[in-house]
Amino acid sequence: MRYSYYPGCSSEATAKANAHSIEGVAKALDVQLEEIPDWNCCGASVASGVVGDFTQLVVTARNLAIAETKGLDVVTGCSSCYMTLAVANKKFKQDEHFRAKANEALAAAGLNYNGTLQVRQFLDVIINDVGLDKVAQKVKKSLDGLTVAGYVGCQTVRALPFEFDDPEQPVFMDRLMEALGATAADFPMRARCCGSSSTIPARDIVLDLGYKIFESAVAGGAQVIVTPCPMCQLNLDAYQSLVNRKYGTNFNIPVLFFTQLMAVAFGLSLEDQAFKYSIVSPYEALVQYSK
Amino acid sequence: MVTPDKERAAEQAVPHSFKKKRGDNYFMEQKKIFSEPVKYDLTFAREIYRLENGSYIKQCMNCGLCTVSCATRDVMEYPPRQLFNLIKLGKKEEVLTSNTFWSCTSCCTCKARCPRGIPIIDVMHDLKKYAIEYGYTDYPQAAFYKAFWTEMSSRGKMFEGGMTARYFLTRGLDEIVKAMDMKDVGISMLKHGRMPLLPPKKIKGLGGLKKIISKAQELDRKEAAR
Amino acid sequence: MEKKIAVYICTGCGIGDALDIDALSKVAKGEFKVPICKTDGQLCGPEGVALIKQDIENDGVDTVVIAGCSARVNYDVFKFGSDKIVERVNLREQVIWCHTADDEDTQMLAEDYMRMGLVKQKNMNVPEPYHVESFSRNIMVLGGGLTGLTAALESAKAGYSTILVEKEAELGGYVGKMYKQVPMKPPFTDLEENCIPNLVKAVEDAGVKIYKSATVENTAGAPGMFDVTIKQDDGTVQERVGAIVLATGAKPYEADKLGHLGFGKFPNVITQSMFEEMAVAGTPEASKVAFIQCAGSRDQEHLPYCSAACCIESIKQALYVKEKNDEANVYVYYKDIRSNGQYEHFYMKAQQEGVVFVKGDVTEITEEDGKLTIEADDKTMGTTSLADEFDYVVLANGMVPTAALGDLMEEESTTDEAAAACDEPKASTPPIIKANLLNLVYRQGPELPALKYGFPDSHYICFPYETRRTGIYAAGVVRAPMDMLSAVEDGAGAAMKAIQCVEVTEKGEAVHPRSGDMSFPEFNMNRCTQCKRCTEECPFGAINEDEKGNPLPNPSRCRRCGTCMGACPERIISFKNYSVPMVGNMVKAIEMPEEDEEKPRILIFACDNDAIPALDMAGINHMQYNSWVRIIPLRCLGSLNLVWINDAMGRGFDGVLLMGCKHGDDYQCHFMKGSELAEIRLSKISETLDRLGLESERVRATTVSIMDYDKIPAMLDEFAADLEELGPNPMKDFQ
Amino acid sequence: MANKSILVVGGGISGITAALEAAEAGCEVFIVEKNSYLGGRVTQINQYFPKLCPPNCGLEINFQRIRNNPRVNFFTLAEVENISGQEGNFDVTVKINPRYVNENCTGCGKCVEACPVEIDNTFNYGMNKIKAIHLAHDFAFPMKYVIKADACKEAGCAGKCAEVCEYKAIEPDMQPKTMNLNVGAIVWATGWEPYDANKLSYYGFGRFKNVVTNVMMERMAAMNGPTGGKIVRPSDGKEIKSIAFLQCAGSRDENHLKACSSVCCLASLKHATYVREQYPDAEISIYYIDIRARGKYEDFFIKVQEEANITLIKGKAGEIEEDKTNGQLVVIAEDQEAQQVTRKSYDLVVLATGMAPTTATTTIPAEMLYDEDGFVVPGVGTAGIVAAGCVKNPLDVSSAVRDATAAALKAIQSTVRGQ
Repeated sequence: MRYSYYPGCSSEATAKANAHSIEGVAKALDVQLEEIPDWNCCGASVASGVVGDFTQLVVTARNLAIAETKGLDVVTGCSSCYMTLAVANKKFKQDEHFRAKANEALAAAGLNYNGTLQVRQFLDVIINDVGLDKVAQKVKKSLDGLTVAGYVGCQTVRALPFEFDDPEQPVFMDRLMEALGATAADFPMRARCCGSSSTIPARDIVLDLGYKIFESAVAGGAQVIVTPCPMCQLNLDAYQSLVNRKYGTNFNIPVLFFTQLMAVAFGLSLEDQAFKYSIVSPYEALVQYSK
Repeated sequence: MVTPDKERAAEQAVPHSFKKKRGDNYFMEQKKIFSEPVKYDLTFAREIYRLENGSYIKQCMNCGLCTVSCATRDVMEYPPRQLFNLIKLGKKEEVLTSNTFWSCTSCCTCKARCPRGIPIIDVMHDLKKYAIEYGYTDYPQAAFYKAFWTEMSSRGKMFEGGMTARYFLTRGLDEIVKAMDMKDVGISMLKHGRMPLLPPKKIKGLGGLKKIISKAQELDRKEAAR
Repeated sequence: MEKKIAVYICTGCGIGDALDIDALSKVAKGEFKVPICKTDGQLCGPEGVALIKQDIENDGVDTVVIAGCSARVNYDVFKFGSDKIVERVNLREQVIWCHTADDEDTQMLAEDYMRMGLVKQKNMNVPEPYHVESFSRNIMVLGGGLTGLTAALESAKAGYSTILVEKEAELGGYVGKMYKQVPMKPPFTDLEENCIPNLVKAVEDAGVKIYKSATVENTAGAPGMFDVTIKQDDGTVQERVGAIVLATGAKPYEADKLGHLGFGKFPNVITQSMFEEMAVAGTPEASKVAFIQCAGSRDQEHLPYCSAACCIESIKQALYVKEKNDEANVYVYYKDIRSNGQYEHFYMKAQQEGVVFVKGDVTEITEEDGKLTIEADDKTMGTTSLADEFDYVVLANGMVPTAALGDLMEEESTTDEAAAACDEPKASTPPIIKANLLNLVYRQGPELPALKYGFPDSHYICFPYETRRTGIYAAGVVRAPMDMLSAVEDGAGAAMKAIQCVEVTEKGEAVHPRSGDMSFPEFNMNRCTQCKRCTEECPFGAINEDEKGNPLPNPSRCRRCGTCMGACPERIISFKNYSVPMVGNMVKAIEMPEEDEEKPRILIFACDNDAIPALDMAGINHMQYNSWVRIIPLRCLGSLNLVWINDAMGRGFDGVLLMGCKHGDDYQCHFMKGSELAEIRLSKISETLDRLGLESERVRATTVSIMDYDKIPAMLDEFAADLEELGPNPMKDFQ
Repeated sequence: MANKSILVVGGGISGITAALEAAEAGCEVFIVEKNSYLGGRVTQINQYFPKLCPPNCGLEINFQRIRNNPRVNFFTLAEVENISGQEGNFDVTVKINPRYVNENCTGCGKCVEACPVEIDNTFNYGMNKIKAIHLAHDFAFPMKYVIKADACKEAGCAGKCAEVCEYKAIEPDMQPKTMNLNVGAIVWATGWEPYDANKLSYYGFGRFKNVVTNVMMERMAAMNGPTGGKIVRPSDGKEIKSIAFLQCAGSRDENHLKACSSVCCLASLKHATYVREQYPDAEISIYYIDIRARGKYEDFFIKVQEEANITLIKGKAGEIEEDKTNGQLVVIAEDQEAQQVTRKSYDLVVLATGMAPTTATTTIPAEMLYDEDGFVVPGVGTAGIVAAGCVKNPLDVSSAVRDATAAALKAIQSTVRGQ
């Protein structure tokens, strides 16, 4: 299994744990990820608010155009990147007018994209290409006894509703956690927005949403929250203390990338498990599983 | 031009969800729109219809699903549905000074659910862009959006440190003071190796990217003029 | 000719275990001297059926009495040709499944049912069909609008000679005057060219005989032999036709009554049809137009109903405005947008074209310099809107069926003594509005009876073409408010029913709901007292009267419910296979235990359609009920003749219970008001009963629906308990 | 030589009507029905709006018409596999699936007592259990038992029912059969399926026990349904103090059923009457976009408002939250006329799920055209194949009957034209 890999800006900063664990897990599962050369920021959901959808999608498409020369489908580990890349990709595939116009813009840098690739979230690749059976086979240290809230977040499943999983109550993350031996928490907030893009300008929105997510996860018996999304991870991890301060709560629930838990269950290196980047410490919750 | 004062904007960011109680049931009052009769004037609406995704709002049938679906419904002044109605009523000032589109976090719930297939978040993006273009930028989000784009387009990649700095420079020191508890977050991020102090390298193809951007904007302008 | 009877008792399904079959056979062989009486372990099995067939072949059996399961099952197994009488004695569903096995009372019940079955077949004959003389297969369609043209075309395409009568000089009706029409097919988004010109051509090409500028002066006769007198400027012609489709359409609601919306006050406040006319002449260049929905409809002061078509018609007209001037501002003020079904796409299309929909009630319309201002509540914004500068305001003023336009027929005051004598409370009759459409030469009035708001609709959900005047089927907006798509289907549907009516009438069969029934009422006129009850009570207007008040039956109008038979105090009306003596003898065949045996008897007359299946269902579910009851199915409770009550009380029955369908506004009787009539009849004899020292509470009527089977045991127990309290019928001893 | 007979595919109210109308006009008709009984969807309905009368009443009349008419032939557990030929002369292959119970069945019911295997009762939308050998429902016509054979296999039952049957009616080895019919015209009336409420995940159907669909509500209100006609909460069988009806659960939705399903508003109003009859004090709310009580149904709308004392909330309900401690459901919606977002707690929520035509999933084995929701486009495609009822438009019962009556005439025309 070979893919073009789009790491996204956060992989080099706030979400290093994501990058490390994806790398480790991909290797363990024989998934070859080849980084798109000289990739650029996708613009997230923010750029279009300044320059408009079209410009944003063209900026995103630059990455697809580069990847297309290799002919490998594009995988990303970031939900926000996934959304912008996948939506742009769909537009290229379906909207002829858009494709022509976008290629006119891409041509300014000598690029062109024909819409021949698929854009995938890494979670999607694990579930649908690798398969849960193979994942289960790789488990060395079953996460038996661990209850995990599979927080898929919003953009992974809602950008293209139903194309990957149910947009409101996705189940694949739970199935994956079960394949690792863990128990999936009853967690109705699994795909609610955490408010990420408002973190800086309207922090209260984020704290409020975070509070609801923690409350739901804890009520479902979760000891750990996992997510495929760097924004979600950052918000829920770094701002957990502020939530506690604002609401007088004492949540202390580690928030990990799902790939980190896979790394634990696969018995991969501590570097692949990448716990050191966590602000809310996962060591206590995972002491009996992590080596 | 009406300028919403910063105080009010900040105040509205505080969730006041379902404070009122009636028996076991709660309700949340929406912002009262206006007491005097309104006229219908589609001049402004037509301007909005011409935006990239603007014409979709014509399809709204006032079902109100967006209102409920919104992650930030507790702080949004007008739910998307009402905002679309306001546009059709010609209430330009109310529309552009509202916090509605700035409160949108692009979580896509409304877009995924809208029974009329309106890509609501994309309309919100259009309105953000429109508001910035016409100088309705007093909400902190506007500064954030601009900072994000400037940072990204000047480097080809995102540098959070740079973006945050740009944001606070625009918003002024007040904002930093209010956000002093952010300091703790920053420190713990630093401690855990998640906040590089130096920006990432610019992409090699930055020149090309800039050309793409300016060409794209040019094409957009051309199409709008048509 | 003497019948050759054979009785077959099935011992399967537990019947043999629960009953003393020998004793049962003795009833047939001994009491009734039936020459052939056989038993079989599974009568419905191949061997059982062969047994019966053998006897038919070898011994010339022509009357088969099968004692086993209900007639609702194995009907196909026990079919031996139309010249054979097959009578089913229901030992399974109504005896052993709902009564204690091996029990004296159960055995008595079974034996009584055997007696009733045997008596019944003795009192019936194979019906011979009634044949109409100078029978016509032609179909007449009244009204040359969309529905009428469709009905005529569809009928002609099926190979029937068709006659179309239109009162205007041109065909096309309301739709014919439209500029364009709403979409009639997927994707349901685009305006369509008016279909009428093509439709008219197709009707002409199909060879439909067309009368224009023509009205119907009168319609006489009956299915298969309607004589319709058509009046044109140059005189009258008569056509004989087999069945009629009434498709005379609707008229817009009188806009003059909509002064509160500015009609009549301001010239630019217009109606939908006026706007249509303007559009035909070339849609006016307008920059701002408003459409006001429910202008008259859904308004208790005007038309309480919804006119069904206006929402999509206004959407269409809004698109006219946009078609002419893309920049025009178009608003639709509505209560609810009722673009049902795929018309949702049409609604969305109008929105995409920029039409703005405002949920709100219009409170005032004013005018200044020829421009109109609308004040309205904007309900989804919680505000009032005051929109001005309208060039036109178009009122969606709804529709009124042509059948509702006319004077209500006055109840004729009876001075006739005979009639007055037996005339107390009467069942409610639906009003007849003299709308000058059919001008029927019927005893019960010149038009189809009107349902609510004057629509001559069917009252039945399952049977929308159920008509109260056999052979005449209303279709399109005269029948009910509907959109064009529905009207087209409705025209075809009504044509189907008309054709079917012709086909079955030719064979002498009844139309729905007793489809296939060849029996019809025969009148022994010698004993008629001209009381007119039969003519009045016939729900289908099947019986006319001569000047003296003698009934003049029209068998092909008859629906075979037997209401006339029930109504007749002289008992002169009977069917070949259903008659007053038949049921009376069944009553008399039931053994009446002596008073000291303490075995009361309750007689139940039950409606064949709902109560009988409900009783069967109680059996299927093994619900146990009182075994004092003896059940006699009736075609309809309307056929209940009071003499049967006399017979029953005289025989010593302790109580009689009528089980009929629900009546009232939402009546369920498929013969309109059978159960209501039965109750009214009952009320007339209660006094007599009391006078005889027979408590009138012994005779009761109740309504059951087919779904009430769970209530039946309690219902019967309660009645039995009440009767026990009253004590035995004092008449028992006088037998 | 054209064939005068007509094949009607689907034995629901539309199919039965089309078949009977044609047969009573003199045509030979064949009904092919996939269930083990005739009557289709309406058999699962408790009462019809607006008269609140039981569908079995009309069905009884129609079955009576079938019983009395030698020109009506029907096949249950049957499906059309292939169609060839043209208008006036179609060759149709029909597969008849095994009932495992032969014509010897007397309907005595002994087998059911002996059967050890319980299965979900699909007639009641899985809300209760029945035996693997069963009568599909009380009014099943024909009244013949049927076996869900895969359940027997799964349970390893070797045929306890066959042992007790005195009439040798049970044939565990019964095989599917195919049959060929030559007909002049075909009426396609395979009806509709309730839209899959699982796809509306924001309403929690399947996750929250007390969220049910409108079709389930019909069974719950039916005296012979899973609760004996008592409307109670599925989670704990408790009585209802408050209930919400959510309109357009799937219909009028570009992501689901694009068309309006036409009947749901009236069905919910009818359900309000069911609830009111059982619970004089219960709070009944209907969340809606537009109440579509067209034509004379407006009277019913007014009557229910007056008599059932319902609360109408203009606003499509957005989300449902469940209180895990007591199964209460919180419905969040925008009450647009009050300018409020409301959170209201209910014991039971009923989703007014719409009508998906069966042709959205199983198309006609002939050249035909379908619209974006899968409804058959009339008047195009193979001549001589006429769509009737809810495969063509979402229709209420009365309109479906009207449509089927018209379809019968079109089919007759095909047999005339094909000559």
